[in-house]
Amino acid sequence: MEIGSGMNSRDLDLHEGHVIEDLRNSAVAGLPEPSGWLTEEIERNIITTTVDKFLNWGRKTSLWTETSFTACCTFEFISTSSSRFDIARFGMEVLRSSPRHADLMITAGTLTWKMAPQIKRVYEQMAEPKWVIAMGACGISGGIFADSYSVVPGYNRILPVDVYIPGCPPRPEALLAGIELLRKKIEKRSIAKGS
Amino acid sequence: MTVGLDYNRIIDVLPEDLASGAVAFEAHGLVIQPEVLTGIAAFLKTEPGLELDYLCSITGVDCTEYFEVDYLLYSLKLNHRFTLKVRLADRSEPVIPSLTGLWLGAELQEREIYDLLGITFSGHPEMKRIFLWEGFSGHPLRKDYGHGH
Amino acid sequence: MAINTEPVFLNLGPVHPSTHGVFRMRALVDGEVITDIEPVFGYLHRGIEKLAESKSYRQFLPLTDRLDYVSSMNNNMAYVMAVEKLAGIEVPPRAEYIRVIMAELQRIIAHLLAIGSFFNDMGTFFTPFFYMFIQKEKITDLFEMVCGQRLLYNYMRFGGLSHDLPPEFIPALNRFLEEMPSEIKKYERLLAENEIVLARSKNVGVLPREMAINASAAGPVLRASGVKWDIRKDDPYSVYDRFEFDVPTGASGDCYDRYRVRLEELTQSLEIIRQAVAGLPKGKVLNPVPLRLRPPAGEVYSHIEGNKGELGFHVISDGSDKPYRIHVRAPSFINLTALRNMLIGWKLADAIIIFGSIDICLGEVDR
Amino acid sequence: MLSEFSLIALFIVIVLGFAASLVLIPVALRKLGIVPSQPSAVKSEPYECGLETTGPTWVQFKIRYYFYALLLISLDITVVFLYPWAVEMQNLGPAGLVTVFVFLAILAVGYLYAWRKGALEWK
Repeated sequence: MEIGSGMNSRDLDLHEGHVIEDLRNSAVAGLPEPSGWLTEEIERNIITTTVDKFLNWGRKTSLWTETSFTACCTFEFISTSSSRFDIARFGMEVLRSSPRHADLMITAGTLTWKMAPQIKRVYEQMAEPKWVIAMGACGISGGIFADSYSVVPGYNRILPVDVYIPGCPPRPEALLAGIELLRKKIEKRSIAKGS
Repeated sequence: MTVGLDYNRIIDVLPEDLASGAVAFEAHGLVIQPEVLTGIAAFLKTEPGLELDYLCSITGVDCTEYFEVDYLLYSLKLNHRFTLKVRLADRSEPVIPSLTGLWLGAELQEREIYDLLGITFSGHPEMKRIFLWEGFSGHPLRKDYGHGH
Repeated sequence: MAINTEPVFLNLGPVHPSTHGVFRMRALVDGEVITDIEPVFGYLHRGIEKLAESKSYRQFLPLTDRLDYVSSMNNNMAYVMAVEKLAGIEVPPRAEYIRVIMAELQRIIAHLLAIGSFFNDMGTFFTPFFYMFIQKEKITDLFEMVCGQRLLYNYMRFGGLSHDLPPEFIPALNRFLEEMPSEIKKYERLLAENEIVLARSKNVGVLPREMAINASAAGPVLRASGVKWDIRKDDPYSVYDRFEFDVPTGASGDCYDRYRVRLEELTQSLEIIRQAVAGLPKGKVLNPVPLRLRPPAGEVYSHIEGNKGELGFHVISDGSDKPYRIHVRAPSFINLTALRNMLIGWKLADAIIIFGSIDICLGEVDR
Repeated sequence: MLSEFSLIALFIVIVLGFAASLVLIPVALRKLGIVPSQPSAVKSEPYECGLETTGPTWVQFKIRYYFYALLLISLDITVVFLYPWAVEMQNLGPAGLVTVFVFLAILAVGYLYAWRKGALEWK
């Protein structure tokens, strides 16, 4: 298929193939969790605590999710965000398909190497502060497909993951528990550390 | 009930030059030479009384000594089915004529077999990988493909 | 004086709200009209068929759940029936009836999601989807009652089922069967005669009859184009030949017909479940089979009418306890063959609806 | 006489102040380090379904879009004119009513002309 300016879909395939191969060769170890500041004791004075409290309250009660769902866990997430399990109680019923408006990426489903550059790019295009929940066994370690030739063994190979939710697929209650964990983590953020 | 066509009935009706390509008769299907595949397939599709106008599925198998490609054909009107099998001994350069000229449904399935097994379909409009990315080394469904990575 | 405008290259890419998962289309767009489009697959290719070669027959069963993760019961049934045919295993009649009930309940879920997301693509932001999701949750409760899982059930075994029905299942199912027809009427009243729906889906994305057959389309996509082909009727498997139901077909093969066929199939599935519950025999649900099943060397192709079309399992065994090769005839994957011809020439907004009306599931497309 | 305008001046100051604050607050927060900001090359690139954009984007667009823009503007401006009329409708009396409907009729003619000429269909 001609794309214009002399390119055709073959060149696009080759370019995308290189991007995937580079990522695959570079993503060999798990990225560290971005929560070093959880353990340290932060000296807070009056001003930072009130600002922290206000900022963190605002952030944790309206986490907007980026719809970068890939596989089966998607339908458990949809069950959670539908009227029965009602994720709106957490202010999270807004689903954003563009990373510009999202601040939480729930990676619902298996990640393959062909999809990895796209998920990494969408994550990088999200504005700080942003968080990642690795949902399901495939998100944690590749799950039932871990020894396949085309599956990334866990999202932490390409994204710094904040909360891991086991299950295949995890029940909506498990997902809500994971979100509760994330909210506790957000409460601990502080501007004193230049979060 | 979808009736499986008896290959004897097919052999009797096949024209002489095509029938010579038929190699063996197995319970599951008629094994034919790659050269006569397009001819026999076109014949099965258009012959009144057979009219196998629906290509249900194509399966590629690596049987270590040869590659085998099974074509499962249905006739929706007459409600019967038939399987054609093609075997390729050449493991380095396996080539089979493509059936996209007869059935549009073959296009994606042939690309899948090319991608996962490395069998090229001559005459296919877009012979390139479908699932894996360009730059992926090897064809995973081959028995000698190194396990995992 | 004509101003020559150049087409713009656009990605309806993997991360897109209405590609039903990680499907991608490279579109060449001239203003609003698509001049050329190329689907790109593989973003969810997990190599299930390669994994099958290193797993025993029983271990492959959970992988079939994850093929088309919206119709796990149908996938289970197709795979289990294929191995039973290969190994000559008998299934007790009660298990056959329960399998039919489960498969038809799963078809209702899948069609509800298909219709819900079809209207979602059309712009009715999630309202019909949530109405249909309430019914889906009711069926999910029934499944959870039977096998403890909400989405990927792993419920069937070679020679029958893993669990029998709990006593409270049949009353709950009957309650569901009573209230569902009124729900379907609600959808019909709300959506079927809605002029926006008619304007946006009538004669849109027409798949003519010959093209549908030639492109090996299957299921509601094929029936909407006027081809009366349903494997439950034309090649009855399990105990389907004991039930009366008819096969709805469309006239012109446009998006509206595909929606109508799926909507009518909901009623037919309810009809089948009613008859199956009425005729449910007593007895055991599992003929025990050795854990390390070793079917005789040979091959079998067994197919069922999945909710997206003919779902077939081509199992080749070399006599060992691991399958030599399992090929899945995935209806979603092959239904996409005609996608390019259906989309070219339409506007971008219509393309989203046409693509949504084919109703694919990426787990099955990429395997 | 001057004092009457003081209200308007105050109104303008408030509006400008509000607009400026909307722009300046995020900048201030970022400078003070309260709000994290890590700009990166990938973040500033356009978002296209998770892929790099390919092919030229500064191309000659279809003329059709221009018609939609024109029609939109023409119909929007009428609303701007209708507001002050709606506020003063009582004092203007029937004369004001007639003039407004004449004004709307003229616009309707233009709209119908565009509709008849097929500017709304996408060909």
